[in-house]
Amino acid sequence: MNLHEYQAKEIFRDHGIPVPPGKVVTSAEEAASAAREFGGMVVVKAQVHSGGRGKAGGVKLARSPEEAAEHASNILGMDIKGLTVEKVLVTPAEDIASEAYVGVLVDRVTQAPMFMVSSEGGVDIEEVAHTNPDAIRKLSVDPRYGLLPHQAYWLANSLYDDPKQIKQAAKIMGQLYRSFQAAGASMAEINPLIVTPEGEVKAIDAKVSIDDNELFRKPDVEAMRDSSDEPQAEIDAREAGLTFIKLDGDVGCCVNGAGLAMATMDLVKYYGGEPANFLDIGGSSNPEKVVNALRIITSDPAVKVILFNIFGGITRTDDVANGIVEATRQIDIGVPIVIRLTGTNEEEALKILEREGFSAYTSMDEVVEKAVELAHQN
Amino acid sequence: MNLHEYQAKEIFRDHGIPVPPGKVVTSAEEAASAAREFGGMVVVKAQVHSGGRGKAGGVKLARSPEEAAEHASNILGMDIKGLTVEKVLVTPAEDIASEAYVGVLVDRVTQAPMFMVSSEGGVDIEEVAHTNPDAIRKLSVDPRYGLLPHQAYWLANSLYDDPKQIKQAAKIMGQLYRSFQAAGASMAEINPLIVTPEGEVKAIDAKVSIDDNELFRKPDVEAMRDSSDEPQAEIDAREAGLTFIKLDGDVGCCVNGAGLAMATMDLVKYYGGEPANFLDIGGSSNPEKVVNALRIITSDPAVKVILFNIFGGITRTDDVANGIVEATRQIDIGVPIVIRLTGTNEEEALKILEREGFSAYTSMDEVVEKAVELAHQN
Amino acid sequence: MSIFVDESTRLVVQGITGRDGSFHTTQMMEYGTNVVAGVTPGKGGQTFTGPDGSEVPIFNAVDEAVAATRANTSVIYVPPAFAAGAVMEAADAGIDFIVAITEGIPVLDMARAHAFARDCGARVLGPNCPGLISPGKAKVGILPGQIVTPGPVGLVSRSGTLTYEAVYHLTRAGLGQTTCVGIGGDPLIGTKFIDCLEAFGQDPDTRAIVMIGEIGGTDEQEAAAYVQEHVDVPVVGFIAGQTAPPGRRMGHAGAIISGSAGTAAEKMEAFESHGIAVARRPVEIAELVAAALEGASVS
Amino acid sequence: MSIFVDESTRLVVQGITGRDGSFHTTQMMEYGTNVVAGVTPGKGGQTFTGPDGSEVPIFNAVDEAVAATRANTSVIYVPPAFAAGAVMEAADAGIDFIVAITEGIPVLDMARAHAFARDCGARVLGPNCPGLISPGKAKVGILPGQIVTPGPVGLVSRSGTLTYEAVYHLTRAGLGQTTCVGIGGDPLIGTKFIDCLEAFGQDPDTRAIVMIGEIGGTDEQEAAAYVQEHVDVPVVGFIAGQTAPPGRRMGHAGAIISGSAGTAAEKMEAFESHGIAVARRPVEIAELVAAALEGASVS
Repeated sequence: MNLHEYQAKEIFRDHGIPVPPGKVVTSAEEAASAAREFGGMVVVKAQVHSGGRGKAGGVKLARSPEEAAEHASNILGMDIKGLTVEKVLVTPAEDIASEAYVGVLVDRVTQAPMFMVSSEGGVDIEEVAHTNPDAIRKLSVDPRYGLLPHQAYWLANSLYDDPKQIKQAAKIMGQLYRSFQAAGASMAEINPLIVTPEGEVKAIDAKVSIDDNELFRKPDVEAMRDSSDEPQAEIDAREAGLTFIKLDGDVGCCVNGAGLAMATMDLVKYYGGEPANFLDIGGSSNPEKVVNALRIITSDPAVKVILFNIFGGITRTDDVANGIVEATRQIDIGVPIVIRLTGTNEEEALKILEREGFSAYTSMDEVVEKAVELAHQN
Repeated sequence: MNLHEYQAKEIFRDHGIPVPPGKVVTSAEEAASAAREFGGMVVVKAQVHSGGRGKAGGVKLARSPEEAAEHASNILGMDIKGLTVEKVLVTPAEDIASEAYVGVLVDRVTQAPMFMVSSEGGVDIEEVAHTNPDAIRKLSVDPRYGLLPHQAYWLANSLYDDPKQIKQAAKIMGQLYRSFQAAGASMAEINPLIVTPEGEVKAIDAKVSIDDNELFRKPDVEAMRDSSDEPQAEIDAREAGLTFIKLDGDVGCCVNGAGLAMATMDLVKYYGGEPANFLDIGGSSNPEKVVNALRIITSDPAVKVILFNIFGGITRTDDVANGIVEATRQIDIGVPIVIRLTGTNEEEALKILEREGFSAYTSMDEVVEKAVELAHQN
Repeated sequence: MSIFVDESTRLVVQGITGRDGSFHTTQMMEYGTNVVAGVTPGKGGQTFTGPDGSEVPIFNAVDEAVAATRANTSVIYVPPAFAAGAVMEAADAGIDFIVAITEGIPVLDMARAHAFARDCGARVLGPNCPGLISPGKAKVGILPGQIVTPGPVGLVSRSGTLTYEAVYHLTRAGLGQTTCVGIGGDPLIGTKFIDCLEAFGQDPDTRAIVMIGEIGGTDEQEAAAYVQEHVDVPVVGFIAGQTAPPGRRMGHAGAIISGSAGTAAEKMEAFESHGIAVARRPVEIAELVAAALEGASVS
Repeated sequence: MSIFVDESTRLVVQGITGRDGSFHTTQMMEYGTNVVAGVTPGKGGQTFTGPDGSEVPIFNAVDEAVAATRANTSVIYVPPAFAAGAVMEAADAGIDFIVAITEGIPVLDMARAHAFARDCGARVLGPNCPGLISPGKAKVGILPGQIVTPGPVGLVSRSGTLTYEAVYHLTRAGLGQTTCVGIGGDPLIGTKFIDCLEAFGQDPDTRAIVMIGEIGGTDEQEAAAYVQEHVDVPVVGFIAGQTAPPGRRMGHAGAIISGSAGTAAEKMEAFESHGIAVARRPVEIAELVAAALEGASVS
């Protein structure tokens, strides 16, 4: 789960990281009044779950409350990478002497949190990693000990020359690590970490991604969820315990298992079709899940055909068959359904489906070809 | 630093340990009103930094508010092992089905926190350790990982048979460990941990000792310091950065270094005297410390002679000599001072002292014999 | 032969009385796995009745189970909140090989648990994995036993059902397996492609290897380099997620394209450039293995 | 010979620019210790001027100092809040032997730091210790150089100034020392009596050992048992704190009688019952050593 900048800043602030004040507003008037309150120049920043807000025109400097209102009214409702801006953050503009990058994420190779810092901040760190990898200092944190003081110093020492700034930055490293841990994050970054002309080190942007697996025990973080820019179908899926991602095609996919679901999407593409979604109904074979899955897929008007691909291991295919039958009784599907079922209780499943007039396949290639064909026809 | 029961319970409560409510009061009237508030039977418990409160008559059951008042008025002002009771805790009486002991302390051998639990609770755990060591289950906590869930379960499993009680106790182990860490404790114990007839596991007594070295960074714990039962001289010493412990003899001792200070006390005893105190002026040779030390020693009317034993390594003996001279100018000492100085800048120190009419020794045995002799004379 | 599990496996099931644990214990016992103990705190002293009526003793803790039954392998079906603790408990009790089936374990919990297991010298498979099966010998986890058959192919995969799909085609094509290992879909897994490749390399019966990857991370790329350096038998690869959009987690916590890293195209390229035959469709996996084994036996 | 430090010691001083650090660096250099580097964060690039006018380079971090000067030993004079971190920094930088002088380090910090040092394979002396001195070779810490002289006695002590007292008498009695080690007055110390006894046992020049203990803990009792089992040279013991009341911390964080454990009487009894001659007064230590060495050379 991605947090908004203002939410990430709240977490950072709670752990002592120096973050300028800010106000989240949803209207031009509020933006003006926030700007008036702060006095001086402010920045109006779109709060959407997307990078590249600046390039998209979602971050603007305002010299006056009136200008802040004008920017806010332009940015609110703006579309950034398919997401509608619902909120803006108004924050005092900071004078910047230098910009650095500080991030921590869970690293697969070392199986531990890893810090990445670079004195080239305010830019895309991935680009720095490609073009100038030596400009990034990396440090793997031993989860048995956490970030040790000398390690924080070592990181900070690569960013600054001034001992005072190094000391401030080392402190921020520790605070960032504690933020990361406390929030159950998979990634936390400050980009840029600035030095003001007065020599103060501050975080003026913040990005935090939460490990979804932490949310069950972090209700305060879960409460930060903002679904306003999330497709309704994905919200419904999450609440139903399904993993669903909306895509741009017309072949609705319903598969058990993430790997098989991706392979099914790939096969749709292979046969000339376009998948409408990723949907994993998971390992358990609860008929209710199938009903929910179908409800979510059919809510997408672009879907022209629904493709089931179920390989029964733990999942009992007869349960899935019953779920399909049940769903078609409850919901008006409106588009053809093609079904591939194989594995545990396959024979019984096929009987159930035949009884209800569905034609079922046992080959994945066949069923995908058929689905693509039907999508092209409709 | 030892905490009172009610303070230890506060810390436990903050970490989720089930602790019955309680009210700390300083008068019989308040005790009655607290008892009235709780209703039913209450226990009135002396809050002093001492074990064996029960045996000393400092813990009493009261059936009514009137009885609570009566007990409080008896206990308040009571002397328990030389300490005057200034406060009592009034807490609802609990029905007890069984009593266990749970403690965690810093273990020297494993260099790690160690849990000790026993199903024989409510009694002196040291006695259990002697008479029935098998009744104690011990577990060393790896400081890299903290108390792991299966370890907490293993400990709890030795206390109870009922799975529900084991689960509750395992949870309490984790909470106790977090209390221990958060408070910077060197020891935290629940004795007894009870099971009520309804099967609830609860902590009805609490004892926490804080590692003094933690206090500089734990202002909330430092704020729990209650010096009311502490000798004024020890309070003054602590504030002056000295380590002072009042004893019952008449030879005031002023030594640099804890080991040498103890050896000096032992030598006083060896030569037939009784030390009036332990006092370590520490490693740095700040004359101000010597002045403070003398001020503290002379505040004890029992002191008949003051014995300096200084072995200069880092400590410059000339600084100490200057301190003694300075102190005798500021304070009316009133008793003889005998001084042994040797080591760094010894010659200069002896000159300074001679100039001021002090006679100084270089042998520890000689000076101690002289001091004991003078104490016997006065 | 086989890797990691075989007839000498003495299995303890952590969470044996739970819904998943009891179901799969029955399945594993039906397959012939030597399930020697179960663990559920608070249920010590009870027994689990296997499909043939045999009674498996249940213990409160893994150390008790190990002491009583000399269990050497554990499989974990406990809920996510307790699963990392269960891994550490097993490692602390001296279990050598720990298979963590549970999905949804917080990744920072697993970072600690992996470190702990390393300190104890235990191997962890998973978490969020389907386990493994050495056909005809032992099945640990949730892979369906009916689709595998003994033979010369070692299979290692990040996926569950996609593995079934691949195995299904292999078996239908008469290509049995030494061991099929599902390494799991989480970002921090205890046993990686390279560990399995190394183990297969020491198994003379494994004459071809199938490696099924997916988007996210760089394990496949590292494994590809390893194959070229150290693997003597033919390797066939497949990558799921060519159509996955960047930045979205495709079900598995580990299946996410971060920025430009971890795409299917990148991985398929790494496979090909290191001499691994890449299947475009699942069904092709078996075809490429058959061809490779024929080629190998001809040469 | 000597133990732990000698002419091959290449010392880095952590906290070299502090009041204590700079004072004692001068003292150590005057004694002839090979001080190769200092560390103070933020002062890297500066130098420390030794008593003979030589310049010791200062670095921001220990790893930099090690890389530039091949330091193998470190001594720590940084304040308590940062001292455990300094121990870990030294261990992480590959320092073999770390002498922590600082008093007042929180004990739970040290529990972690000791574990870290163990993981790195480093030996820690202290904390809250006066360090050690191998007369004529090297002095690391704060023990005064002028009272020691080379000779056959190994000395190990939990105390600082009491050690000076003992050494003073030894030296006056013509009994020089191989190494005098102050192991420190904290509850969690990195090097214990037994470690020093073991090291002295491997030093052929050490022909008698003095062991100075105090109240608190059971290290002296364990050391006594070790002496009987493993130490071939005569051992003389002294325990401070016979008059200390129970439950009160006698200055040192470790010097506290808990309940009935850790009393001086108990420790003196353990010494005597394991063949260690016990001095009743500090001055007797030298007398007993002289007698033991005479006895040993006669027998």
